[in-house]
Amino acid sequence: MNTTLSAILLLSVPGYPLLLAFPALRSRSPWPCHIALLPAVILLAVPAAFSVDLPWLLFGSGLAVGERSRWLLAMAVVLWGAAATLLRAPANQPESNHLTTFFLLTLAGSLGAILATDLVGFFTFSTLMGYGFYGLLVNGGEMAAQRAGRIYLALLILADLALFEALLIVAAVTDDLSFGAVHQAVAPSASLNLYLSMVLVGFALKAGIWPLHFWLLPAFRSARPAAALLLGGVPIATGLLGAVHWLPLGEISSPGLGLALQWLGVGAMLHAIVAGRIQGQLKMLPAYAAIFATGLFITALGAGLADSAAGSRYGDLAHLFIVSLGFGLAVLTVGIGWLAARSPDAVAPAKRAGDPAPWFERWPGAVVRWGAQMGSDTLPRLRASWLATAGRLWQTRAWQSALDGGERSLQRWAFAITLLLLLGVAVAFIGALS
Amino acid sequence: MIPAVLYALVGMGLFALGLFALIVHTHLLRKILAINVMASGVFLVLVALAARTRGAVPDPVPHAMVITGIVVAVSATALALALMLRVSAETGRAELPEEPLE
Amino acid sequence: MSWDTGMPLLVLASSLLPGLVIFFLPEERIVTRTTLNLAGATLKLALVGVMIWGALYGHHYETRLPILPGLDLVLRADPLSILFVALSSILWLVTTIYAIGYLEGSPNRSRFFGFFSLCVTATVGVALAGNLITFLLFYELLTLVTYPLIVHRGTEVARRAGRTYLIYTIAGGTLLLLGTVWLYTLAGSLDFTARGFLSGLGGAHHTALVIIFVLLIGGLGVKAALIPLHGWLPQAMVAPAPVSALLHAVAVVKAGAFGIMRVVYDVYGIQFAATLGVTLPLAIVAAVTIIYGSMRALFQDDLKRRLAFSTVSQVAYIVLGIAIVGPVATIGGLVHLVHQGVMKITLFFCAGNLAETLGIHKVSEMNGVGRRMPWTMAAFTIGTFGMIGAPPLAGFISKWYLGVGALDGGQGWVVFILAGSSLLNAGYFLPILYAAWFKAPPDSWPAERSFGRRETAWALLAPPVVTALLTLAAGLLASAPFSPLQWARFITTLEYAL
Amino acid sequence: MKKKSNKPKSITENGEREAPFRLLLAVLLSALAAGLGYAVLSLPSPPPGLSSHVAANLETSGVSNPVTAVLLNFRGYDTLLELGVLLLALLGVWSLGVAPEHHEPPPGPVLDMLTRLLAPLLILVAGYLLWVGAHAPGGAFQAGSVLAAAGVLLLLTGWRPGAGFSGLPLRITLAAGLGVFVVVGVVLMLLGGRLLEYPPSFAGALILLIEAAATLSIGTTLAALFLGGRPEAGPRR
Amino acid sequence: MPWLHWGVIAIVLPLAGAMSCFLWPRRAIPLGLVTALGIVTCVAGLGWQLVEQGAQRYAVGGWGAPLGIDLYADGLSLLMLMATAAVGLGVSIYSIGYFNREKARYFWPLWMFLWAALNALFLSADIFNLYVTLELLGLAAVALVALAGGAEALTGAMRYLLVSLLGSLFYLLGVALLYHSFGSVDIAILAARVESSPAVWAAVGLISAGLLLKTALFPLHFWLPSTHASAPAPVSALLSALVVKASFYILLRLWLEIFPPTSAVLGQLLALLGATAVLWGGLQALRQTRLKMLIAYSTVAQLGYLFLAFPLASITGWTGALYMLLSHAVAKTAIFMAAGNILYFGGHDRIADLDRVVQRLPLTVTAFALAGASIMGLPPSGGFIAKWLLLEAAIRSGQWWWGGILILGGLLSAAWVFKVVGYAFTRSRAPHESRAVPVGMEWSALAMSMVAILLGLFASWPLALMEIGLPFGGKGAE
Repeated sequence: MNTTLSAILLLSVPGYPLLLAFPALRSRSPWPCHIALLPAVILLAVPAAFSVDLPWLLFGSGLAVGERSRWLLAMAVVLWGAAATLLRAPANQPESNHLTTFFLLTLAGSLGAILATDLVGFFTFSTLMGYGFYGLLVNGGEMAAQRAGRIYLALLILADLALFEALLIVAAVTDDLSFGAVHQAVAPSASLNLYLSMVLVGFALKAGIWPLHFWLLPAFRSARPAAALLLGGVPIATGLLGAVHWLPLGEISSPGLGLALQWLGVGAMLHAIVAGRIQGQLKMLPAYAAIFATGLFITALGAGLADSAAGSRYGDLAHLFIVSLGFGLAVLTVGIGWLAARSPDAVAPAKRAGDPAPWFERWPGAVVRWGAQMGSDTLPRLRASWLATAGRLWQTRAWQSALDGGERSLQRWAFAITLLLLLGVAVAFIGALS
Repeated sequence: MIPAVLYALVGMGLFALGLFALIVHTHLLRKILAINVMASGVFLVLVALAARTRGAVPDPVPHAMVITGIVVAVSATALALALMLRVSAETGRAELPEEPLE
Repeated sequence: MSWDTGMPLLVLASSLLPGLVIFFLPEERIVTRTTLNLAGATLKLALVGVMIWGALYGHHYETRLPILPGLDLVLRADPLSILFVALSSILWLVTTIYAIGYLEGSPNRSRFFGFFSLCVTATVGVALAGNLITFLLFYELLTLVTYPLIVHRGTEVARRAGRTYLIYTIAGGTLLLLGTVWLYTLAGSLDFTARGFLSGLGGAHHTALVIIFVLLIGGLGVKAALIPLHGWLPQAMVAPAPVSALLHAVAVVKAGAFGIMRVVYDVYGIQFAATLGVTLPLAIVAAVTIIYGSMRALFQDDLKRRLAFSTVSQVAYIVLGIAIVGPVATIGGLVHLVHQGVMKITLFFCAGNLAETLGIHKVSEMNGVGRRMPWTMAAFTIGTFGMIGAPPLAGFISKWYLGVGALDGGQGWVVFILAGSSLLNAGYFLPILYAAWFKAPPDSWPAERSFGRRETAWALLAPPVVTALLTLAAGLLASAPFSPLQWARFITTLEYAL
Repeated sequence: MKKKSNKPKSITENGEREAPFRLLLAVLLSALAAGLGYAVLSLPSPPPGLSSHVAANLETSGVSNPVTAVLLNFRGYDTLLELGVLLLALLGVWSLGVAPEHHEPPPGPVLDMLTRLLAPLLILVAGYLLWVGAHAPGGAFQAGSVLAAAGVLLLLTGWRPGAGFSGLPLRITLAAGLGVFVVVGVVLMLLGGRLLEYPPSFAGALILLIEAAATLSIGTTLAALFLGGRPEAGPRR
Repeated sequence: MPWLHWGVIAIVLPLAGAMSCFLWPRRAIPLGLVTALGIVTCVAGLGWQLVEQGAQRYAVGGWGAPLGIDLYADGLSLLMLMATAAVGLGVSIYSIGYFNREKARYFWPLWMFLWAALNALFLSADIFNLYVTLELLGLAAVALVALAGGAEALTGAMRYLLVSLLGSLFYLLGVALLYHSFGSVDIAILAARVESSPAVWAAVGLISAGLLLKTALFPLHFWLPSTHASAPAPVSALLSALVVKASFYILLRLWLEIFPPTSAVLGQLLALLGATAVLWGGLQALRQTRLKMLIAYSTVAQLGYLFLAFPLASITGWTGALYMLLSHAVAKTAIFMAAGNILYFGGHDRIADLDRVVQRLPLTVTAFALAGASIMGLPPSGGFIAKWLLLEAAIRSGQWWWGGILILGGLLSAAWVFKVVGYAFTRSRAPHESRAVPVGMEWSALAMSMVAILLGLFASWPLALMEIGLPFGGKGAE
């Protein structure tokens, strides 16, 4: 296939959904969410590795599809297709119209992240995916969904910040930001540890890995079917994929970090089992499954980081793992959804009353209140009082009377002429002295 | 001391005296007169000092200057008097207000 | 006079002359006025285009007018000025269209557009100034011609804001004057030179040069709204929306930032300034401003005030980029000059649309407004994400270079400032978006005007959409030739003699 | 002004408070007078005047009275401007308003008689003074003053210029001194000299011409100034 | 062909104009305008002549220095003449509309006398002749002030007359002492002969005191505000722009040429008074409730600037002061004209009630604002150039505190300018009764303010003219 055609095809995988995200551009097409997947399907159907360089995009970017990403793409297409089918609702309402927009935005981000060949591209698409997914979560949902969305959004911002820092660290080291180049450049860098921790924290937040899984539970609890179906295959999978892409696996051997990660992973799995058991809510099962699975993933990642030889083999495995995780979680969600439809009681037992705001929501609130007092009260009030004082000073009778009285006495004939005299005498005197 | 210098000293005295009167008196006519006294003092200084040339013809240039000065003083006095009349007709007092009128 | 010497004058005249003519137009000559405005703006854009083209082919555009013995008024198109001129002429065209729509049917329009044109003239003058005294001239001119725009509404609040503005800016201009004269007595020249012209003075005048630097930056910092000189900016919000847009994106605030750029790069020279030890304090001031502005923005309910404090914070990014020694940070500062303008003007356009169409002035009134005005809010969304620094928008590029530059220049702490600021940006912008898109609209808007099938008048709608697209393009196509980023890179090679 | 009533009296108004101020002033002024006197005494002993210059150039000045020579020739420009001052003062007085009407008692027969006798005599004296000024003390100003005295006498007796005279003719008379002076100066300039550069042969005649016009103007002006305002147009008395 | 024709004509022509206006009062306006144009031509011709031939000396009557009277024209006098010509032309045009028929009969001849006096003063090289011109100037100014009628103007005129006479007498006594010390009243000869002696110092004291009184330097400004505020608007413009500057010119001339090498103390004293004037005048201006009083106090402040050059004693400093004088003359003329328009239109000049008037007179407000920008010293304006030069001189001489005064004074001016201009942007109802302002009055105000701005853009030209004959090149140079 010639390069132009392949470039167009690659670009249209995320580009076409993006275009369709504009309501005006899809108003005529009957099945926009499905049609948006068309380029990806075509791409999957053509069994060859494509790549396109886009030097004018951002800092020079590119898209490619290879053996590994083909699997991921396939998983994404299947999941998105299913979700699109679930989503099909009354089309004329503005709410669903919005939902479609968010759906397509998220879709574009998700597919783009899979095809991205460099850090910035991946970052861009995953951010797009993140904000879009927020819209999917929140749009038209009730309070719980909104809260879930809020938490997801806050963590998303934090994650993006961490990743941005990581990006800056990389950019200080190398100009070429494609994955391979970054791995090689960052491995010997002095700020490697900072980079690794930023990347890990960032993607852990994005993928909801224990203990940074704050958003995961509320999201699973409140998400509507289409969103719930995608939770595993889109945010979590993208997060994990990011970790694989960004970490210089195979270039470094860091036993300490590896061991720590492995312990964390084990902890996550234990947490999932114990907490899932205590919770006992069937609808939450996919959430705990996700925690468990990501724990497993982290354990493996730890192993990969600990040893460069293991790390280089780890890549293929990770892709497969992500694919199966996506499918698995989706199947689980759908299954439970089906179950819930049959017997609601089993899925959602008595809902606990008064869900208190967790600590990570309360603290920022306190900070914000404190900031409000600091920022909007104290300083302006200080300045206002200062200005008022200055104004009073100007208005003070003492000043006024000094000015007016001085001028009045200056205007007195006798006074003035005497001054004149004095001046003349002074001039003569000064002159005579010198 | 030759008499010329004496006259000049008298002129200086007149100048100071006129200035005193100018400051002390509030009536405009007195002020105008005071100015004239001062002017006379200055003219006296000018001509008196011109006569320091012992015996010889006094320097004519200051004389001419004084004549010029006198005419100027006369003109100014005339204007001042006319103005004074207008002021007193307008304000009822032949005095200057110490503060600007409002 | 050849074309090369006349060109800067032509660029100035293309807004000056229409402005002067407009003053004398009767209020009801709408068509003539609009034609003049648009013709001027388009002509300027065309001239700037020609100038960019010419500059690439080695033309040297410079006009000199002797003003004092040994001192000329110099208008020159060097790469840095072209960057700013291009920004202002593009945004002027857009803002003019917007203002025509915004002020439809309001009184005193001839006066408004007259000063509007003068304002742009002054800005272009600031951009093209080839030495400090010319800069000072247009900088003060800018003060004078923006005052009528700020007090345009004529209310007591507007007049108070105008007074505050004047107190700040005139005091600032005075400091600038003092610094300029002092500099002139020391250096004997004021011509902007790449990499500065003071390094020869060196140790003998160390203290004097530091004081002069403080004076100059103090004077410029007023317009750039550096803390604690920012007090006028939030108050100036009473001005009509196009004015706020122009003030924040192109004219006043930018003139200050641009001036700081000139002083640091072309008067002192960044390396020499670093030797004097003045760059780090400047960076710290900028950093404090960034955080403080964002903090204040967080708690404003008035939409335009929130945007104003956001400007305080965002413009300090430019200063930060300037103050960090190193080419990458310089690129960041330069490119943010353009990016911030495009993004902020979008936001102000949108705020103006909300006020004009629905009577919305407060954030708390914005619930569900995204459904009523999807295009406006889409543009607004792009603008805010740009401000936050989300990829692939313009703000991302700026923050990227600032961050990398900070690491490059060994100022790692700046990265945390950037992160904190992004967090705060998100904190004060995202609730707006949330309310606009996800909350249910109220039964009625505060003061709704109907525009038929469209959400608002086209002249109000097109400008924010265009600038939003520009925001997107500036980020996405950052590496394409002629992008702001590429131009900033080009300037940086000159300033660092790379 | 409301405040005025309860304000303390100004120090210059008559009263007790004035005394210390006067004393201070007197001391100050005495110091000034003493200083000035000292200055006068310290003047150089052979006076550096211009007598010799005047004497040397008296020949070519056209007159033999040194004061007149200085006044109308050497420093004639001063005199020209000074005539301007005189006219200007009159103009100023006129601009203030119409001459105030004085309802004086009609002059008694003595004054009337005296005036009738004196006026022609004074005019004659003025003419003499004008003529003699060329070589002895006298000249235009002296003559003009005498002329003015005649005018004042007439005015005191109630005479007023007739309507026919108080218009343009009066103004021409008033401006004649300055006018002739300026015209002479400019004509001389046009003839190739400088302003007021009299050719020695015509100097005497020109000076006389100027002086004659000036006498007329000065006399009229001073008398008109005595009137204290512009003469009202229209017939009177 | 003898030289300096142009200068002599510039003196004789207004005298002739005054006489013809006096003789034919009904045709005063055309006669006056023709004269004004003639004078402007003469000044231009003189300028051309000076550029071609350098500084000129002219012996009136052909006698030459010690015996006769000399006229002298160099860059300094030329600049003053040009300022006078510019202001004079503007005021002439403005006055056509301002005065009614009755007032015009007297305004025109008086104004022509004033102009003659100014031209004669700036061209004179003889200190006694300067006395005569001073008196001519003073009497003309007094009569012009009184032209407004009313108690305020008349008392103002009376006070001004007394002050003016007093100042002249001080000056004359000083001249007497100088003459009897050195036997000449010619400036150049005196400059050559002068040496320190008690009589000279007494003369210096008397002359300075007299001239400072006439220049209204703080604290001797007591007569100025009420006089300038109560006079008719064009007269106020003339007084503030030119008349007070004339005595300053004499002081400057004598300082540069005759006064013995003075101690720094005296210069510092003058500058100290000037600085006080700047601040005091500025503050008082802000306290005023009436527009014309405000402007008059601003004149007090602006006069203070001129004296800041004395301790700097450098060419740059003198040039700056002179440029300040020039630009202030033009700008203040415009501002007084604008105030006159406002008064004409609304019938009052209470600042608090200006809003209704100001917004109906956009041209006038523009003139006010532009001229105000020059007064404040904002670029591009003549005031800015002046401030720049003075600042430069202050910093170069190490006496930066005088620069601080300049800055503070500028801020004070800005405060009052915007206090007035701000009213233009309020929206209030039209005044109940108003009188349409003649077009010429609005446009001449605007034209003057444009000149004030242009002085900032084309400064090098007047600055070059100033250098003719090196008026500051002698003792002033360092």
